[in-house]
Amino acid sequence: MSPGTELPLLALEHVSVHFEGLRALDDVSFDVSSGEIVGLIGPNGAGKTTAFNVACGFVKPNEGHVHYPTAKKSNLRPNQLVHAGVARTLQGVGLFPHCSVLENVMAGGHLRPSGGFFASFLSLPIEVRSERALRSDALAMLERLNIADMATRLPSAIPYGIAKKVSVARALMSEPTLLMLDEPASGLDEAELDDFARLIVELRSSMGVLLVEHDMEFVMPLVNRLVVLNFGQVIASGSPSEVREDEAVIEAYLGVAE
Amino acid sequence: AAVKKTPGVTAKQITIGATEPVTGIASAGYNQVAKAANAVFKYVNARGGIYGRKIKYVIKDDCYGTPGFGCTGVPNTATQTHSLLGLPVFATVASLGTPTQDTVRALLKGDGVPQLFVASGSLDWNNPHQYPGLFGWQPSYNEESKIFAKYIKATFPTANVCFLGQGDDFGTDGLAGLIAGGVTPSDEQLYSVGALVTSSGASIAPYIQRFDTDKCTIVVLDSIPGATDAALGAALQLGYSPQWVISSVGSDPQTVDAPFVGKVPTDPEQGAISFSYLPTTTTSSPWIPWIYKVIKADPADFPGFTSSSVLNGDIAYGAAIGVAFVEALKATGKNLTRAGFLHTLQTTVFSQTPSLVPLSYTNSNHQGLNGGYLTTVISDAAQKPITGTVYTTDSSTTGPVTVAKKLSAGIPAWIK
Amino acid sequence: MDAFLTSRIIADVLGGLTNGVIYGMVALSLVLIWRSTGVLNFAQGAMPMFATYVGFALLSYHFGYWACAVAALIVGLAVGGLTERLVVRGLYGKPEINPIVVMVGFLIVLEAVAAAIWSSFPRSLPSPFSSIDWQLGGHPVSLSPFTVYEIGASIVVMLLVAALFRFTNLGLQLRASALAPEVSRLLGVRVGRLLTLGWMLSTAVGVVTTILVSSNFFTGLTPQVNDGIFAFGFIAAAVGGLESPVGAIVAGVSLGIILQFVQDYLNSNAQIIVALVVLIVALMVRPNGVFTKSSLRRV
Amino acid sequence: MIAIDNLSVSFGAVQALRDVTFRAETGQITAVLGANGAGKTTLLRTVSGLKEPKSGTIAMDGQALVHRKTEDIARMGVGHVPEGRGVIGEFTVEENLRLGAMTAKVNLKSGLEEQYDQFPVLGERRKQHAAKLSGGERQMLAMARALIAKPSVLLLDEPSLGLAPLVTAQLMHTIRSLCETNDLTVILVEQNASSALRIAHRAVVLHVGHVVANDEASVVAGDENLRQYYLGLVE
Amino acid sequence: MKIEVVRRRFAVSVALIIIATVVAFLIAPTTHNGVAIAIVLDVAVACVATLTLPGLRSSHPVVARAALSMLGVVVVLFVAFFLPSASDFNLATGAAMSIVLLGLSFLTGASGQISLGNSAFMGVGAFTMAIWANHHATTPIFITLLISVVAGALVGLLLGMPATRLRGPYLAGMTLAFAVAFTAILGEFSSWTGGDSGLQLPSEARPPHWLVSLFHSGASPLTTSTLWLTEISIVVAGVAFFFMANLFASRTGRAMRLIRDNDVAAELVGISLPRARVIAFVVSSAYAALGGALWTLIDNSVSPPTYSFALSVTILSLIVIGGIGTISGALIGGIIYAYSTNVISWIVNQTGLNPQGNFASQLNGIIFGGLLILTMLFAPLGIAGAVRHFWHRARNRSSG
Ligand SMILES: Nc1ncnc2c1ncn2[C@@H]1O[C@H](COP(=O)(O)OP(=O)(O)OP(=O)(O)O)[C@@H](O)[C@H]1O
Ligand SMILES: Nc1ncnc2c1ncn2[C@@H]1O[C@H](COP(=O)(O)OP(=O)(O)OP(=O)(O)O)[C@@H](O)[C@H]1O
Ligand SMILES: [Mg+2]
Ligand SMILES: [Mg+2]
Repeated sequence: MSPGTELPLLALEHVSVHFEGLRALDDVSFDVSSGEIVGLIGPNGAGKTTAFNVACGFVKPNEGHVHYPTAKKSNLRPNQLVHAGVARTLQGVGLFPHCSVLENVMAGGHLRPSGGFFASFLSLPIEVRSERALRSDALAMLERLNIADMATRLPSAIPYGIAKKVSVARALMSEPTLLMLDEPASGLDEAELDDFARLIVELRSSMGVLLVEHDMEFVMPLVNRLVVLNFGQVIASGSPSEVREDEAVIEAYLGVAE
Repeated sequence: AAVKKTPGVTAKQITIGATEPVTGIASAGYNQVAKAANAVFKYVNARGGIYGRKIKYVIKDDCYGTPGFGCTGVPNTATQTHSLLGLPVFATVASLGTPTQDTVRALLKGDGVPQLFVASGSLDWNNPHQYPGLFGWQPSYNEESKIFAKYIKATFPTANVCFLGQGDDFGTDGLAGLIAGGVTPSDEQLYSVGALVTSSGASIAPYIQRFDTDKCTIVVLDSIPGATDAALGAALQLGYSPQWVISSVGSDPQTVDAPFVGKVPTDPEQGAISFSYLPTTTTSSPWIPWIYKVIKADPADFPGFTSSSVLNGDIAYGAAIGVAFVEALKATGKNLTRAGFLHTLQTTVFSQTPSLVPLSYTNSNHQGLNGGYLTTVISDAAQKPITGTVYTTDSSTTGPVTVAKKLSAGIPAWIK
Repeated sequence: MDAFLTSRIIADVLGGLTNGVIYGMVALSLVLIWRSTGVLNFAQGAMPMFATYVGFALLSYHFGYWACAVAALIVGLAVGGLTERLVVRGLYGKPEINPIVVMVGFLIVLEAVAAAIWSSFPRSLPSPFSSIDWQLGGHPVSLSPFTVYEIGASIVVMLLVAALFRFTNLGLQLRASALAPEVSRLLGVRVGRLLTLGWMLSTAVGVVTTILVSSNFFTGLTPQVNDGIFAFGFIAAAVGGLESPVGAIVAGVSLGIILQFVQDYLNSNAQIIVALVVLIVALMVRPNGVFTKSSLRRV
Repeated sequence: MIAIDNLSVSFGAVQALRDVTFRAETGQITAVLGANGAGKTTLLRTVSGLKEPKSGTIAMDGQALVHRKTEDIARMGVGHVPEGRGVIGEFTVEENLRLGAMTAKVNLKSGLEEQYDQFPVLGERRKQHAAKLSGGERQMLAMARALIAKPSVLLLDEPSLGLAPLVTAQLMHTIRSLCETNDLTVILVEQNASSALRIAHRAVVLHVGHVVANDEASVVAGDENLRQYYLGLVE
Repeated sequence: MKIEVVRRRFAVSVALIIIATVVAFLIAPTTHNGVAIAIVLDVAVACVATLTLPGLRSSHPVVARAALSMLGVVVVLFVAFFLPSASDFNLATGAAMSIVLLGLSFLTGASGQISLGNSAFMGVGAFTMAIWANHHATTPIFITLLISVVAGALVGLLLGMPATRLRGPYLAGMTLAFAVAFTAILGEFSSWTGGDSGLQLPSEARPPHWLVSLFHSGASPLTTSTLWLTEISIVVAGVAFFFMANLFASRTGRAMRLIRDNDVAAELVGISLPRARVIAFVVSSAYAALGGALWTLIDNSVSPPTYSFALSVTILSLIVIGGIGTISGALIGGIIYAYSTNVISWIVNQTGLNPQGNFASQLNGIIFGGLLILTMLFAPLGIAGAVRHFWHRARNRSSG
């Protein structure tokens, strides 16, 4: 399927966000469809994280709307995102420090059907069965990312690069159609970066990906499309090669091409 | 002969128990009651005990259940009573408090353990039909108020009387007694013990302010010492000085006005009218030196107590109960059973105890003492009888207040 | 308005103010510790209680009120400092519950030890001022030399503390040490000393309150003297926001006045219930206290 | 100058640094490079006194630093911009800077102005709580707070993390010129090896706690082996 | 699991059960009722047989939990038969307390919310029990217990809803205020709650006769009035433990740990924070209410000051010393509650202190408070955590 022919997964329409007089986002619109990787870039303080937060419901837009057209939902609260097929990683790693790697990954499948509180309390068969299935799926996910040997460790005891993978594994457990990654490359060394880029490309086949990133060497070869923010406004968008040539972008963000 | 064993009694020892606020906010003063009774038991034990049996008195802390941190980890009255039952005990003697003892009435009854001389003036202890083993000791709040009423009517016939009482049967019985005695307060207020604890004495002040505005000339207080202090303090602050009439529970001159020492030249309680069913230290009762002697003999529980120390109301109270109990044991005889003891208690008049009137119970009346005299507070350590006339009455609405015919006799020879 | 009603309202406001400054002071000392060491100090009533007992033990050596008060303040500084060094030191950076539990334990121990040494029997502290209300046309005005002293002393202490945080470098360092000890040390802040100082100061503030409370007519000094006011002070601190010294004071005074009206027009029992309701309503509207600037959660 | 000799540091059984020896010269930028977990952060924390070494010495212009308290080391003129920014979120921008200037006994006013010139965003946001700054703005604040104290040694832990390329380039430039004009000793820890090597005078490469290279930056940058195995710079 | 293993295990168990029954009746005449002892021993054998089945824990965790809870119950029951009756009674109050501790362990340990209000939740259960029994004396006692639990859950819901928005100290402040205000609230409804004097259970509000007679020994009158209480408390506590173990091991339990660890990330995996927090509150207050209701049953009465803030402090201390966030910690805390006063008076006796002296009477507070401080400073996961730590260390050492 080709991007653009069907409904997008996520669409921001004329979104503005104000913080005490500051326009963090100013009439921003863009969308992400299945099968594409969209990069959100821009100088520090341009509003990237804010745009991310608006999309996730952590920040309410003062104007405009956030839609999830394929899921037929809009303006979701954070805990409803998963229902719309959206999974997000946090800046840093954002794991649960006192839960094992396996439990961290199982957490991603929290929304799978199970009997609810009373099933937990009474240990009804439905609960027991769904937990068992969740556990084996989480193990399978760890296998898939080649980190199954870390399953019983605590997040504090695993290398940073692996922790990043665990956070992706957790996101994937909810079987998302849209994956949002906040500065996924930061803190990874270059070998790990390659690995990570390969993983993201592989995921593209089954979902859309939106990422915020400063590392241009990482972003440029990876994405299909870039959206560039500056002072809360979209100053450019298009394929990496188009954006790379954009005067405004070079001036505001990239600096003189070397 | 094969005698059926009486729980808590052996040939050499009688084990009895009590629950008391040993720690916590209610402990000040009240924690001396059982100690003083124990001083009497130790004194008797040192003289060979009773029919060769020594009294072992086990005092458990129930903290009065009062809120506050002083009581962390202390179990409640029921739990402590259970642990007494496990010893086992022959009876509980002088356990303290109305709500606390109410909660264990059924438990003690269920196990057939006599609940003797409860340290409280509630009417709850006088219910021989339902609780045959339960006995009060001091005059009821109701009786005391009736005697106050008679005095107020006679002495201050035109006074504007107001009433402040504790929000349980201490206050309500007291008020009922006042009205039964013919004095209807123009304003009657009840304070809550809970508020007293959480917001300190200041919560009493508004009532006193109100009495001041209403120009009450006599204020009757049915209050525990802490609340009495608060009332006196509030009045002082307002420059208001009514004639105080303070129930025996909350008037002990030494316990009251601890907060005032050094702040005001004269003790604010001075001149207050109160009531006593025990001889005051200012009288020539032979019991006063006797109690001094007994307490001095117990330096472990009363360190530093000398002939010049103040004998406060709580100590005298405990000692008097102690004497009552040993007298009753003595009267029961060598063969000690619970049934025999209760029978003796209900059929004997104990006139050789420190109380002003003899202690007498019947099988239909378990209230205890039924009389005493009016006193006036003369210093921060003493009160003295106003006339010395001992009155007696009962807890009914119709029973008259009369001059007591029978008064207690002196110290029995065997403990002299 | 009829004169009686007016005088009653004035009396309530003044009476409430007297209680309120005390609540405000307790709240303030809680805020002091919170802002300077990030610990919620449940022993905030007990530590000064202990220091006051020790200081006023000098009474039996014929020292006067002021000498004892100064002694109590000094002991308070010592108690606060020692507590920080010996008890609290190991707790920084631990989960929130750890310091709370330890300070609850410390509270229990201090009250028990005080009762063991001095008994629970109330002890009278002398008072330098008369507590007898001034009269105006034959009516007491709910104001006495002592209450003026009480309010005045509280206001002075409050102003000092507020100024410390608002205007001085020391205040900034105290806060920094609490919020980010490691970063502060990297910036050359002597965190260890400042943490100790924070505890010393707040205990001293507590001593002032304890002396004021226990030299009034009603209570005297007991091991539990601060329990009741601690609850109200804590409520005031939570309403005002633990970050804000000004909030603590305003909330404390307002709570005192509201509760005085409650006591007058309802009953004293209802005071704590109303306080609970006030707290719930305030926190529903502003979960971090009325005077704390809302801080947005960063993701 | 910072002289580090035979420094070993461990966390329980994990040995983070083994026998590390190198010099960071005055007026030079010494880059410390290495993969995740190589021990770079640990090295800086040990220099600052936040971590006790197991053995070895650290000296600053001849004065031993080991066993000194962090705050004393800071007062001796060592500025440390920690990993993960380390700004105090509950403080405003200006309060953060005030705190930085406080113990160094420098003129607050001119210091503030200088930093606001350098990082204009901070000037605009001086009354804003640091927690509400964007990631990059926080990084700038952390730098400014260290610089305002006019340190003689500057320890930078991944300063480019989260900064836009343009800003990173500017920052690196600033560091270099500060270092040269003020005779600053800079130890620069970077994940991003290429940009660090571009401005550094010398480079130390760590690999699981060992020093595997210690040479002129240009030499390290040119060493194919190092680039491939330890720095992951694949062409 | 091999079918022969099960079959062989079954045969051995049946044989053991027969032997146990015979033994029970042999010791019965000298102690207590044979039927009761027989049931207890038989169940114990069955539980051990189940628990030793290989691989049970991983394949059927629920069965393992059930068998373990049941085994715990019958072991304690068996011990209770031979304890002096006063210790028996302590055991009953301790069992009820451990239920309360379970609730707090879940709320504070698992979901990370501090509560100083559990004394009040207990009080809700205790008073509901007494009030209901006084108005509907004929309601079977177990139904009244359930009603009390529901009342506790409702109050938990009411207080939990505003509490979900609060963090650390503010939550502590609100729950503290609730605990302190609780006795005052009771006072406002004194026509229901009996004011300062509290309420007595009516004599009809007793358990079915057969249950009492099952544990009737005739040895002493005390035993008749308390042994059955002990038995009920222990059985109820066992059931409560089983369900709480389920909860800890379940999806809901994991959700609680997630919100405690990182609330933002928890929301992103789809957990509704307010909902999860309220659930934790409701569970905790329902458990507290159950404990309180049992206390009313045990004491046969209830009085307001019992449920003052001091009790909250005690509850918190116990679970911290036992091990917060663990199930075994609640058990340890319950045992400490049951026997600490005995231990302390033993200490007083041993040291020759004057038991009426100032120091001895304050020893309780000094020891309790001191333990609390030392636990938090040196073993923040309490006794349960420390034991687990040493157990792991020992195992690691022996295995390599
Ligand atoms: N809660 C807030 N209150 C006030 N201002 C805010 C708030 N959150 C963000 N801002 C401001 O909004 C602007 C955009 O911030 P945002 O975090 O979206 O930037 P960003 O593009 O992610 O930058 P970076 O690359 O540095 O992370 C910044 O100037 C920031 O200071
Ligand atoms: N507090 C700690 N407890 C245990 N081990 C630690 C601790 N801090 C660091 N380590 C270990 O020490 C080693 C070095 O860590 P360090 O943080 O210094 O590496 P780094 O080079 O800075 O890595 P990064 O690029 O991820 O910041 C790692 O193996 C790490 O796991
Ligand atoms: Mg950002
Ligand atoms: Mg690092």
